[in-house]
Amino acid sequence: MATTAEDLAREDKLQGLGCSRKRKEDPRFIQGKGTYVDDVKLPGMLFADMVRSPYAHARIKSINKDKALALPGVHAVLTAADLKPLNLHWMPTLAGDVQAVLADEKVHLQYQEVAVVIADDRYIAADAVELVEVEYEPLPVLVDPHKALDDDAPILREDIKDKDNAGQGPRKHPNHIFSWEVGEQEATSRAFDEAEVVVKEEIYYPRVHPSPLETCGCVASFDKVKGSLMVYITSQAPHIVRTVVSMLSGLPESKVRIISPDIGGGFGNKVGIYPGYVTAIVASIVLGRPVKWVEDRMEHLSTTAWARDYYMTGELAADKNGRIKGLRVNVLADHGAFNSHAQPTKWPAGFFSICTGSYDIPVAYVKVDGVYTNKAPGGVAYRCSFRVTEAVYVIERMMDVLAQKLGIDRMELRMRNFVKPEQFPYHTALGWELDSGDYHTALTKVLKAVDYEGLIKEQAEKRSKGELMGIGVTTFTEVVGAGPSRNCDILGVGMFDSAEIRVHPTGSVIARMGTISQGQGHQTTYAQIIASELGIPSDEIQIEEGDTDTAPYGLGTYGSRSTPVGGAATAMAARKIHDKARKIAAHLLEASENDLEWDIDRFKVKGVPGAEKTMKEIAWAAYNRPPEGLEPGLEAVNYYDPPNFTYPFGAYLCVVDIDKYTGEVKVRRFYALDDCGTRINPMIIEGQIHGGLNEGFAVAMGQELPFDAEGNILGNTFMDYFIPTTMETPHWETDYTVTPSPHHPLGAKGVAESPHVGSIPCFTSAVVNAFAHKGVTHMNMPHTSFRVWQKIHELSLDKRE
Amino acid sequence: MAKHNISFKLNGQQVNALVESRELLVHVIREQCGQTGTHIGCETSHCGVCTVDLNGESVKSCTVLAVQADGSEVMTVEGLAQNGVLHAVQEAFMQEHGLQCGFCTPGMLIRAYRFLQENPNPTEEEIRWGLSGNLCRCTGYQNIIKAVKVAAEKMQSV
Amino acid sequence: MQVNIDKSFPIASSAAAGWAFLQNIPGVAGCMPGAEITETIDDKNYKGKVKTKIGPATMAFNGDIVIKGINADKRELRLIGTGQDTKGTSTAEMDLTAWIVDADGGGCELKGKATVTVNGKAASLGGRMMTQVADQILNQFGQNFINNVITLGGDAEAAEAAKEQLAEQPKELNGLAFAWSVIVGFFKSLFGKKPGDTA
Amino acid sequence: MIPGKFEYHIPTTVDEVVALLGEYGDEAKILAGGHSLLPMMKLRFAEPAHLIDISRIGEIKGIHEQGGTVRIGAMTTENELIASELLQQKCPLIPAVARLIADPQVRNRGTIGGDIAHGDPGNDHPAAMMALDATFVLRGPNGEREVPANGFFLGTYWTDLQQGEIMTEIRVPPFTSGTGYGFNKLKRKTGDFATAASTVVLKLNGNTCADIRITLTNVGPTAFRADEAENILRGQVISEALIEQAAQQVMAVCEPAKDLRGDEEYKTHMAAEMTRRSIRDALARAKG
Repeated sequence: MATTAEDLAREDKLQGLGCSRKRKEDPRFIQGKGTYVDDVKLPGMLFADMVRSPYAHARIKSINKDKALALPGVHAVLTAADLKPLNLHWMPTLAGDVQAVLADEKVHLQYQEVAVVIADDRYIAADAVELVEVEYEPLPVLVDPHKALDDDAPILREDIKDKDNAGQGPRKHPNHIFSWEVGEQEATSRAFDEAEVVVKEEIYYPRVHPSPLETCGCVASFDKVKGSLMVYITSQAPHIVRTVVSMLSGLPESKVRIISPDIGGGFGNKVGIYPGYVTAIVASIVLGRPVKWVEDRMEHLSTTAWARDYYMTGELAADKNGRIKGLRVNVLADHGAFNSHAQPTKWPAGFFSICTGSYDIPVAYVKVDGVYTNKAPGGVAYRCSFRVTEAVYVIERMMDVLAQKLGIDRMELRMRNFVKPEQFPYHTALGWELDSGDYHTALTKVLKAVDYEGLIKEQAEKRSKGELMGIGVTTFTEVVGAGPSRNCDILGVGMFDSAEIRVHPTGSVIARMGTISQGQGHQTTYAQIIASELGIPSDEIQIEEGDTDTAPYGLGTYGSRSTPVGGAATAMAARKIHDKARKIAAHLLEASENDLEWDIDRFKVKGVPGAEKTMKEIAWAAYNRPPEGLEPGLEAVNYYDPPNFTYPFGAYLCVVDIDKYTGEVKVRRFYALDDCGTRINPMIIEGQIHGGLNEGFAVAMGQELPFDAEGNILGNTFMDYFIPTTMETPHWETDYTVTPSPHHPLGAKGVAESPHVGSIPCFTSAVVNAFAHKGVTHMNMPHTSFRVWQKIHELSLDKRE
Repeated sequence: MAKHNISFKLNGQQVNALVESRELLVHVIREQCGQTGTHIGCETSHCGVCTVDLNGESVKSCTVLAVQADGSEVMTVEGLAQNGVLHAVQEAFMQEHGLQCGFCTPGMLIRAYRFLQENPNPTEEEIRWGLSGNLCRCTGYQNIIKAVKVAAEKMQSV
Repeated sequence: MQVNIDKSFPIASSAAAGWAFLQNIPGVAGCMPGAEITETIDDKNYKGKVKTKIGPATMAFNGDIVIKGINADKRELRLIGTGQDTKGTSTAEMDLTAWIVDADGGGCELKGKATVTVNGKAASLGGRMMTQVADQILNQFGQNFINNVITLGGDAEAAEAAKEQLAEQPKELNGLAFAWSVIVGFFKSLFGKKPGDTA
Repeated sequence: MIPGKFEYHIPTTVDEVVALLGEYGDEAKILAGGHSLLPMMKLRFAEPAHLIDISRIGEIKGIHEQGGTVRIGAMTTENELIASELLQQKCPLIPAVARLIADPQVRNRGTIGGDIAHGDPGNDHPAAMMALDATFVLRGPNGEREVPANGFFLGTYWTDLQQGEIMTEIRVPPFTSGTGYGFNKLKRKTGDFATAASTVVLKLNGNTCADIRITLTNVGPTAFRADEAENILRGQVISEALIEQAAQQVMAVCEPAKDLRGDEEYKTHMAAEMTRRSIRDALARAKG
């Protein structure tokens, strides 16, 4: 703890933990000097473009490439038949299924990749795509997942129709993917049978798309002489991509270099491996030239990973006082044509079982069934950990429903059921160990800040005048930071993460991590962690990520895992250096290690003024005259396997006014209190929260990927797909409490996804609450003017005198 | 189809390019002129990441033909800093944390630059209206709006 | 993307003349603006093409026409036309049932029921326009049909006028040339009461 | 999204445009602001062999008053409409409409003539033009003709503009005293077409509605005028009850297409609601 002015100045200079340091990334971005995949230009580079299916389900009768190949500037047209000899026409998914790289005899979704054209430039490639002639025989289309398991449902996956297991355990129908159960079914049934009050609600969480502003793409460059492959790629997990590419191609992993350069937003969309990447790599290997593939927005919205699409039936059992006795959730999950769900291997429904939320629920049971439909494969975690958004949505909705049934204030019901501070670590009925939390304090703070009583009064007045005002609330708990390798792996690789730190002789630092920033500002925040640990100013610490040739192996950035896992690895690696530095300092100061104390940026001999060595001096010594028996140099690597997940939480409140004649919902106020444990950079945290809230707003109020009965995706451009502009976006108010994680080296929990996960049910809560006095308990998203008006009209609230 | 020899000023430098009629201005700026700060996001003129300044007006360069820029003056994000000194909007975006992944930033900056010429002393509502052609997925806009306000104040005080 | 359209067109001609023309498949196909039969495989199967122009947009479809049934008693024809656009990005199918009835007060009436299904890019992006455009196309089809029937019989002056109109028909579907024929129906629907509207 | 190939022409006079249109027939398309046409070309729904860029024809730009009418060159951009003092004074409806079209960048390119001539039922100027009783000047091989806005819009993407013709000017009678307008557009977000929009121009004589025009956007195959609704209000002292009657009449004549913005029922109700609001706004403005 700094006490004197001199101490404070030294601490300020570090720009370490807890400081709102300006971002290191910004100078390049504000000058147009970022390097995104489409900015990469290699000598002799060719372009790939896709021939895609107009049908959602059809047999391919023939493909004729002649006209396309005859177009000057076209180098190749590849189909599944061309990939088959290489065994690359199908590829494994993260969920144990396989996915067609190029349609093999059949197309399973509209816009599916049927052939890839390689040409001199993107203009010629686009012309050639139109010249590839494909003859289709349309097949019956399966759009509604509720009909997937019917006896007469069209069978989608002929490739696995005889298999009783699609990679996630036994299945009961050719269109069935898995059944996943967790919790105690019988005990839960008993709790419901004995309960004084039971509530049940059908809740649909629509299919949405993360849609970062940069679409997906890659530049693959195979060097025939060296036999090595380099791929620039829009990936949130470059190291896993390297492993997969090596497994698929047969190239040694050491000959594969994956580079995730600057990434224009990910939000989960850039976790998966897409056919475009694979075909560009194959084309580069075949043609011996660099090949670029960058999809357009329609391709992006239509075929790359979407999220959600969960049909949830939530049930709560409680006593008359509102104490919850049991939770039961049944889910029908639409995974599309291939199960390319992003998940740690053993979790077919991700972390959906976190759905007991912030509440002390004695017993619970969850069942999720996944099915195939003729839609794009998925789904991914859109700015959340695997399926946590759905889980939080169902429990927060059910809390409101229960409160309404019992006539208890929603805030009061939550207070009565919160896990209490003294119960942590708390073991949930579905197997999680919540690390820390103080939910009562968080909610109390929010209610005071917004004058909840005043809002309730105002709402009553408005209702008496026939006006529609809604107050929404959520008190969520997330699970992030996957995860302990005993229960989390991706394709068999444990979900640890890593950091490698080198202190140079002159005391500056280069550090590399296995994660990859997509806007989170890792170059800024990781440096702050190291700065505080080592006493070296952040500005002298260079952070690099994303190049698999230089960075240590890591599982990447998604599921808010960078701070909980990568940040922990960084702190632990820095501590190894710190320990060695202490030895060197002791040697230099001719003192015992035990007599040294650490003071901001230097070791001091206790009680001997002036006997001190700064980290800079120690760094020089490490290379110049290390103590005998100690290796020269000052660097360390840490692979951090977290003992537990982290559990950030928050309390959000939203106030909406609804125009009863148009259905327009105006968000008047949104107050978000987040507790992400120790705060590394408050400025960046606040920025992440603003962004997450805005993405939550987009999901709740407008985003959806609808399909017509023939399986055509509708609205796959930004004309229809809702990305709020400045005009629609509300003003955000933020607040925080700090409840450190007991097991994370810094006490930090991760934050970027909380505002998305937490805000979505809050918007729904507010919209539904506007109609609660009319007996409405739930309304499905998105809460567009149209849909809200339908409710108004149904209730005749738009009647004129 | 005949190709066109076009010539225009890009960030103050005269550039020449041989283009097809159909080539989009954004492709020529990025690929022929090598100035990759201007990005491509939606291709239907909704997202604004391809915004450039064309003869003193903000336009979406994914929906302008390169031949249409013949004889014009084009400014992109690369032209904002003068003699190594950042423009006030660039400074303000950095100061107020008005960017995260950076992909929308060049379009946002070049639009903010022009908007502040059009309206040097805007209110928050006016800033929201003036930037409504530029999407951002990361920031929730709040810090962008703050940054534009800060830049306006700074430019006014000079 | 599917739209269902019901249409009826009064024809100042006998039902027999109407029915005679309805069985002339290449002739009927030719009533579809911009459409033609390119190959007759047998009396039930044809190959054809349609070039549709909707404002600045143009789509060319190649496809098959299959006669699903001809019912002389009901004077009814059912056909299914399927096509894929020449770029391979969209497909269209029309399941059409058309029949001729005697009209009250002389003449006859062509009645039609069509289900138009569009897949691919046109379905993803064209939803906003589908119904209106399909409606416009069928109105032009109806007017051409009427003119063809009238040229077959009826009075000489009317036949001449109808011939002239047919001669003006553009080679592809284009709204402009047949503006007058559709305007009538269009403005009627716009400013009159909607059918079944009792309010 | 890459457009197909075409030949590019950049004439500097309207006569040259007419000559080019004559030469290339329906193989040619006029490129105005390009924000409807170029996306359609990039999606390859439109593939004209010849593109005639009219952005460098000075004679069809600008706004001035002549002979008692406000004349707007067809190539005047939306932002120029918004910025026009003359329009603000003589015909403030036009800038009010322009303000709600697209976004700032698109408004720098998009033109009033392009918006009108495209024939898209979702475009906003057609209804305004009908409400203003504007006249369009079209130039073709046979010279110039003037056509009233009412009657110009025939169907979806279908207007009275004949092949070979170009729209050069829009002529609008200036507002006289006692005239008020209302324009209400419900949209999902910035840059979207209207879910439904209503434009009203009315003239008061004392408290009596001397004349009124009510037009609607995106609730039929084209913009259209709700003349029976007008009849309910014309010659009357407008009351809430009469507004309600007019709104009900508007509902009777809407024929919207269902899409992601809403179904027929919603759009019909919204057309009525926008009309109520526009009548009220117009009335308030007419009263000054």
